[in-house]
Amino acid sequence: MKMVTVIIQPKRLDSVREGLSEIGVTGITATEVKGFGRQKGHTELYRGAEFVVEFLPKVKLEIAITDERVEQVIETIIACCKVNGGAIGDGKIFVSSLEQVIRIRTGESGPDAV
Amino acid sequence: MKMVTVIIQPKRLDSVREGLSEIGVTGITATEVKGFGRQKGHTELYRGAEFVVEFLPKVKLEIAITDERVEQVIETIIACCKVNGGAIGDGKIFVSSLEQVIRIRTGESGPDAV
Amino acid sequence: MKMVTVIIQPKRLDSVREGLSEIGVTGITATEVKGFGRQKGHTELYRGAEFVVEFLPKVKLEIAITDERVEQVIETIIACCKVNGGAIGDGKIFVSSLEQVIRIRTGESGPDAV
Amino acid sequence: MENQLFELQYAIDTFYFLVMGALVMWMAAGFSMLEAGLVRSKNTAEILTKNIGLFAIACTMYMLYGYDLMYGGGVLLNGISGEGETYSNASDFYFQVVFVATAMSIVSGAVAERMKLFTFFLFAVIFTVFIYPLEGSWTWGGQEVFGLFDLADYGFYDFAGSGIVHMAGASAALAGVLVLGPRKGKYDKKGNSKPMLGANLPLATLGTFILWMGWFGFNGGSVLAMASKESADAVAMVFVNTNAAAAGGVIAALLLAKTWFGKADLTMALNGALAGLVAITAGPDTPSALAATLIGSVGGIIVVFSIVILDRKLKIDDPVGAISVHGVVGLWGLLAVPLTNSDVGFAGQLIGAATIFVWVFGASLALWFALKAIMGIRVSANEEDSGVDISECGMEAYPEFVTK
Amino acid sequence: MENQLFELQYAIDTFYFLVMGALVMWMAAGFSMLEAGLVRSKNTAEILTKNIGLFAIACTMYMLYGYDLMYGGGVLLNGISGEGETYSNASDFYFQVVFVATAMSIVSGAVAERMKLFTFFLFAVIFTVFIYPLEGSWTWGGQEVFGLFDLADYGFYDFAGSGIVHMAGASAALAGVLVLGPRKGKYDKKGNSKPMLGANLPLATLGTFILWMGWFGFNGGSVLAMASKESADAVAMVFVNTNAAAAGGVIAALLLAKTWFGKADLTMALNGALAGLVAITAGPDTPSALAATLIGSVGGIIVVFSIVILDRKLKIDDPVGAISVHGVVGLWGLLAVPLTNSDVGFAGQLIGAATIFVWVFGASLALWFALKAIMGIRVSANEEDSGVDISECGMEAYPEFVTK
Amino acid sequence: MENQLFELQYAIDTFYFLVMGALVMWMAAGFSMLEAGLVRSKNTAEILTKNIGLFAIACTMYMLYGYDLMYGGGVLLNGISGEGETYSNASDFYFQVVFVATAMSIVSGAVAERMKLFTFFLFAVIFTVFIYPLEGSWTWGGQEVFGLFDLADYGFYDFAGSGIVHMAGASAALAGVLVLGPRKGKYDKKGNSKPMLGANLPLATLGTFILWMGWFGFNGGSVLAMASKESADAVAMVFVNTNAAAAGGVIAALLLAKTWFGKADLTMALNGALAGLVAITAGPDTPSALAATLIGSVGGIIVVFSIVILDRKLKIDDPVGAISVHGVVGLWGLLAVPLTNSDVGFAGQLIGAATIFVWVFGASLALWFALKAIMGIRVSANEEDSGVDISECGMEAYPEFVTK
Ligand SMILES: Nc1ncnc2c1ncn2[C@@H]1O[C@H](COP(=O)(O)OP(=O)(O)O)[C@@H](O)[C@H]1O
Ligand SMILES: Nc1ncnc2c1ncn2[C@@H]1O[C@H](COP(=O)(O)OP(=O)(O)O)[C@@H](O)[C@H]1O
Ligand SMILES: Nc1ncnc2c1ncn2[C@@H]1O[C@H](COP(=O)(O)OP(=O)(O)O)[C@@H](O)[C@H]1O
Repeated sequence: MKMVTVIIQPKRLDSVREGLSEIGVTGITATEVKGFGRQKGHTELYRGAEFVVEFLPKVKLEIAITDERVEQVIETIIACCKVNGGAIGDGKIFVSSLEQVIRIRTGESGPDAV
Repeated sequence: MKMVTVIIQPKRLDSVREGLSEIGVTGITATEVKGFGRQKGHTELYRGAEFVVEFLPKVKLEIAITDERVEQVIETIIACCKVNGGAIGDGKIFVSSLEQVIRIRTGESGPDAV
Repeated sequence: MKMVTVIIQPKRLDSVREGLSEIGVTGITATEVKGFGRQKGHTELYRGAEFVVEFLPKVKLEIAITDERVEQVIETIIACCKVNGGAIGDGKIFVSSLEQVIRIRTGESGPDAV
Repeated sequence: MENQLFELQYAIDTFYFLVMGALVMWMAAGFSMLEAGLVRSKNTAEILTKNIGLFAIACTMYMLYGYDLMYGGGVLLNGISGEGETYSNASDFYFQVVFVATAMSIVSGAVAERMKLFTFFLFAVIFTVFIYPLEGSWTWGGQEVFGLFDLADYGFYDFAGSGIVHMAGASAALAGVLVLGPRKGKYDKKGNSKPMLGANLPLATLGTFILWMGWFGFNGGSVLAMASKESADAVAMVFVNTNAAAAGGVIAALLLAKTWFGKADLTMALNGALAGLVAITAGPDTPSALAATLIGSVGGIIVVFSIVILDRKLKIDDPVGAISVHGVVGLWGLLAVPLTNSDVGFAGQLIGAATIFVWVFGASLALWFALKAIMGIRVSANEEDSGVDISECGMEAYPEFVTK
Repeated sequence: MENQLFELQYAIDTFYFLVMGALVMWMAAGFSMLEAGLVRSKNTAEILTKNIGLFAIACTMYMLYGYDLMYGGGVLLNGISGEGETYSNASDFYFQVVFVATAMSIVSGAVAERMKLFTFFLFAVIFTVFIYPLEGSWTWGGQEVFGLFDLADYGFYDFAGSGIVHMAGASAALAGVLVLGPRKGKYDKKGNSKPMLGANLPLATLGTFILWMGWFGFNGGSVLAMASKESADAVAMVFVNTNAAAAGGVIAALLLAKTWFGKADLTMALNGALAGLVAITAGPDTPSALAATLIGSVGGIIVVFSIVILDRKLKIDDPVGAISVHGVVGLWGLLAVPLTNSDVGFAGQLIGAATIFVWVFGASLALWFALKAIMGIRVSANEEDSGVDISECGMEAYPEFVTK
Repeated sequence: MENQLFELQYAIDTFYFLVMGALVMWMAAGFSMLEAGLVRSKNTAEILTKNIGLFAIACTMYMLYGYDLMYGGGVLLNGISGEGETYSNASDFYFQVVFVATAMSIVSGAVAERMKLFTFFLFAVIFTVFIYPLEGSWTWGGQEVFGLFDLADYGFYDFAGSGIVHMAGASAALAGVLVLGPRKGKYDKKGNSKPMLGANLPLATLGTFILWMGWFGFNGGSVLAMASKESADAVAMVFVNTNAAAAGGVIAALLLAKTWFGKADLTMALNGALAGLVAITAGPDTPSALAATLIGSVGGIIVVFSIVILDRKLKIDDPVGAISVHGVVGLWGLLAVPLTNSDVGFAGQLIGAATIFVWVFGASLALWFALKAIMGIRVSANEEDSGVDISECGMEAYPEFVTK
């Protein structure tokens, strides 16, 4: 099993969720995060003083998935997030390995629990 | 060392923390997250229009722990979260491998740092 | 590639970000988290009743990085966070392995995408 | 000439009533903000709905029949279109109607975070059309208590309503809380009280300041006349004393909190201000400013002890402290009158307080029980967990902010 | 003696104007809070800037020329330094100037979250110096409409401005919304309306209470006199009816929402209160309190339907419901007058309403188009995504809170 | 008949004082909200406690002795129970007492986020019982400055307190800030100023609107009479000018911010409104509305420059800009009087300003130093990091919201 972690623009959340639902992903955990990357932050103003907000609001999605579906999940995410040829800040996908997954309610574990 | 990541109902936070403390876990990191799973979201209303809030508030706990204690941690979590035979939305546990753990204050690393 | 996850004091965020920028790290994801560790929470009061806030505000940083730079990143973080010989609550670093990294905008993957 | 003089006097008194009434109406916003700040965020939209809804209900029911029951103003206000004797009848109604809303507002905070919204609204209907006006008819209305005895005979004195309004509201609240029980999770298995923090203290502070301001209308308007030297002096003194008592309440509550808990507990400072105001309400006309400050201070001290005792010892779960602020301190307010007003005795005050409490508490208790049997009084445990905002109003008060 | 009597009467009327005016000025805070609570957090600082800015602009432009155009008060108020006949001219100006700000405030909510700030400010300049005062000159000012006909001849009656102020503001808002288009993402490809939640409902509720309070000044002050028995009675009745209508609006909207949607929708309760207030504004002087309650209730029902229809059927995106509350219900207010005032006819009311609408909507439409051509009316799509707070004001309203 | 006329006049003047006083009291809520909105969320509960506490202290200390010192009203107000000559003495006290609270409120914002709460409270005790009343006795009280000279001889004129109240408050604040030093992290090693964002701008905006409204009482009440044609005209003109100046301040500050910073900085618009109000306070009686707008506009421009210069050049860390708004602009207000009032000269204004500043700043500085030596003035670095809410009040203002 793998954990696919992806950082996206907040405005893409709905379309990614729908895209993943359509391909049968049944579990997603989303977190509000702040991202520091190539996309530079914006300038704000406070009582006449400018300052740069370095961290931009992003959403992190974590999707635990069986190995064979990783490819499909990644493609779906890219399809939903790369709009109009892609723009800076579209996000990044990280894949790592999961040793165990357990559904608390039933005690199921392994791929069944995903 | 392992990283045990668990998504729970926010109202179980206190009892899980206490349960884990009792078995000697000394470090936990908690994050407010939003979960999308079998437990479907609820309907809200705004100026007469209904809409579904797909993501439900959840808490994610991350617990770094030595390999031999993983089993015990999982059991404790299940014991605290599965109340009355278990209900949808009780949560999920993910276990992955940790290569290194370092305590910044002392520079200790490995199991000692957990 | 590795994922370096570090829990720090919120007030160290700026200096860590600067430190990492200086050594050429170009991507960081930050999350507001609550930490339960050796540093005990503080007592609050509400209408005359005291209670302990067990979880303290912390910031979690996630930095995906190529294997050879892990050491340098860890050192930098320690340098920025361990001030005046180190104090309880300075934080912890966790390193795990990343199987894949993909930049959505370009489709690049592997070390180039980090 | 005589007539012109009279017209001016009539205009001044009417104008004064309307301005004081607008200040009391403003207290509705104060209660809303206070309560919205002191509940948890998941129950905030509902308490706002409750507050604006109860105000509307109170105004409508009192217009339909309550005012007639209390003062004989005529069903549907049909008596008010004519002119009053020294001021417009309509201005009197306007001033009185905001009082009944105040009494009702006191209830909403105490039963917050767990009561069914429409059960509450139904209670509000009966309370404002019957329970409160009947009580009011025995006191300010000058009627005999069920034709049995006349409180005036005992010299009962309640200038602006420490008892008639505040303790009455608190009695209904107490009955509600007893029928309803504490919030889920408020007491652990060992019976220890767990603090449930108000989500927005700036809002609660704003509410307190609004109430403080509105109280000048509440007490100041209760002089019921302005257009003579004597009444102008009286109103002015009432303003000064109202302010002094609130100030005394704040200082006393803060010092006590600092001494007892080691910290300057803001929630206690707010309750102290309100306690000072409730305390002086029964008799803001006779004390000197110094005495008013002291009466308020004692209120501020009582309220701190009362909140702690109700919460921890008696296990009466009152999220905003309404029973302590308006009930316990309301009683203190009644009993403080004889200290500066030699025409008033303790016995009369106690008899009046008992009459108000027995009737309002008893009638409310019966009504709460009846409503419980008929339509249920409490939301389900699940609804309480997710917050009544979703279950009762379908919406969140702060939908964008991430909450702990 | 005569003279002294006159001086007192003069003082009372002036004082009354100033107090009523201060209450209307307070409505500016009400609109600010209402709108700030009903937009998303990323557009909150901008709408606050808009509201304080438009108030300042309205006060300045009306002083420079608008008051003269509407009432002939003299450019730069040079006519007001002298004494008025029965009250101070300056107090009249003070009362009138806060009305023009109210009309302008109505616009800001409807065009929220997507309009360029300085385009809006420029619109405000022209609206408050010309579009509104000219309309006002035909109604309260007593001038002929472009020298063609006189609304007074048709018996047009609008006591405190359901049409002259509220519907006028809503007409300008409607024109703006049509030129501007809906917020990005408001309607999906299939044309379904997507709710965009107000970020802070306690603030919106506070705003509603402030407006409710301020409305006593708005309607009560429109009697324009206090210092006689007759006018005192009139003002008092206006207060009672204003309050009754608001209460009726809340109750009706809440009950309808509960029946229709199954929940006690807070936002509808707030709109119901405002609808009740707008509905009674054209004629708070003639109905009984019961009739006022009913007029307000109908307003509360209309507003719920209107908001749903505008939003879902007509795809007119009005984030705060201003067009429904002030425009649709404003028209109802005008039409409700003949029901209790036998001197007024439906025909005259319709002619008046049409005149106001045609002029204000037409002139505003032209102006919005002109501004669009000259300086652009809408922020870029990217700016809209990140929120106009950053692009227009450079700052966030809640910089520390983590938002979803 | 004569007597009846007198009674009516007495009633009107008293009523007017009380209404104006209630508006000034309301400014306490305004300062609280303004300051609570402009500090970081971790210091919000404490500043609320500070504000309600200082108001209570001011009211109590001024009652005990301050009023007597300033106006000879008698220790413990023992002189006020009798009737006044043309209005109730108690109404005068009520009006004056809210002024001293205003002066004190100015201090709290400037020393926010780092001062020990009880040190502040002790300062408030001395300031309101002695420092301010003594200064007031030399100006409005008509006493000689330490028996040496009489400001009246120099024609010093300060209608409602640009200098006597606002600059005085700012002088005490400046002394406090100098003793206290900037907030931790405010200036980096290179001495660059780091912005520390206010956590809740809707609250700050609400506070500004409250202050704007309350200022009608502040300036309008300072005419000190209503019940004649002449005074009614004066009060009305003061209302108009107060409003005009605030509007001018907003417009000027917004335009300057837009030009200079490229954005419509909301915090500057708010400061602009307050600056306009402070600027007109010394002489709202003589200018035309246009002149008042201009005086306010200059205030709005000065405040923007002053805030930037204090913050970046002088490294005086004033979280809410109180020293600029009330101090620098207060001085401008004094100096603007001779522009429209030919009886007043610059020299006299400067002498008065210097007298106020030297005394209040000097005495405050000494007192702050003394308090620092005795009980400490600043919380520990750790407490400052975690926020003074926890260390001073033990609670959080927004315990549920996740903050960055
Ligand atoms: N190396 C990294 N480690 C952790 N998070 C990263 C890393 N690189 C990027 N991110 C996250 O992904 C987001 C998007 O990356 P960014 O560099 O802005 O865009 P792009 O993919 O177009 O280069 C960042 O805001 C940050 O949250
Ligand atoms: N495959 C998954 N990947 C990531 N998070 C998941 C996954 N499945 C479930 N979750 C998280 O766990 C929570 C509980 O899961 P849910 O399906 O609602 O309950 P149950 O375990 O009863 O089926 C979800 O809200 C979501 O946050
Ligand atoms: N075993 C662990 N698993 C997950 N998070 C941990 C663990 N230990 C510590 N942490 C996180 O690191 C933070 C700092 O740890 P703490 O024990 O307070 O400091 P120290 O490193 O000085 O012992 C904690 O607040 C918690 O968020």
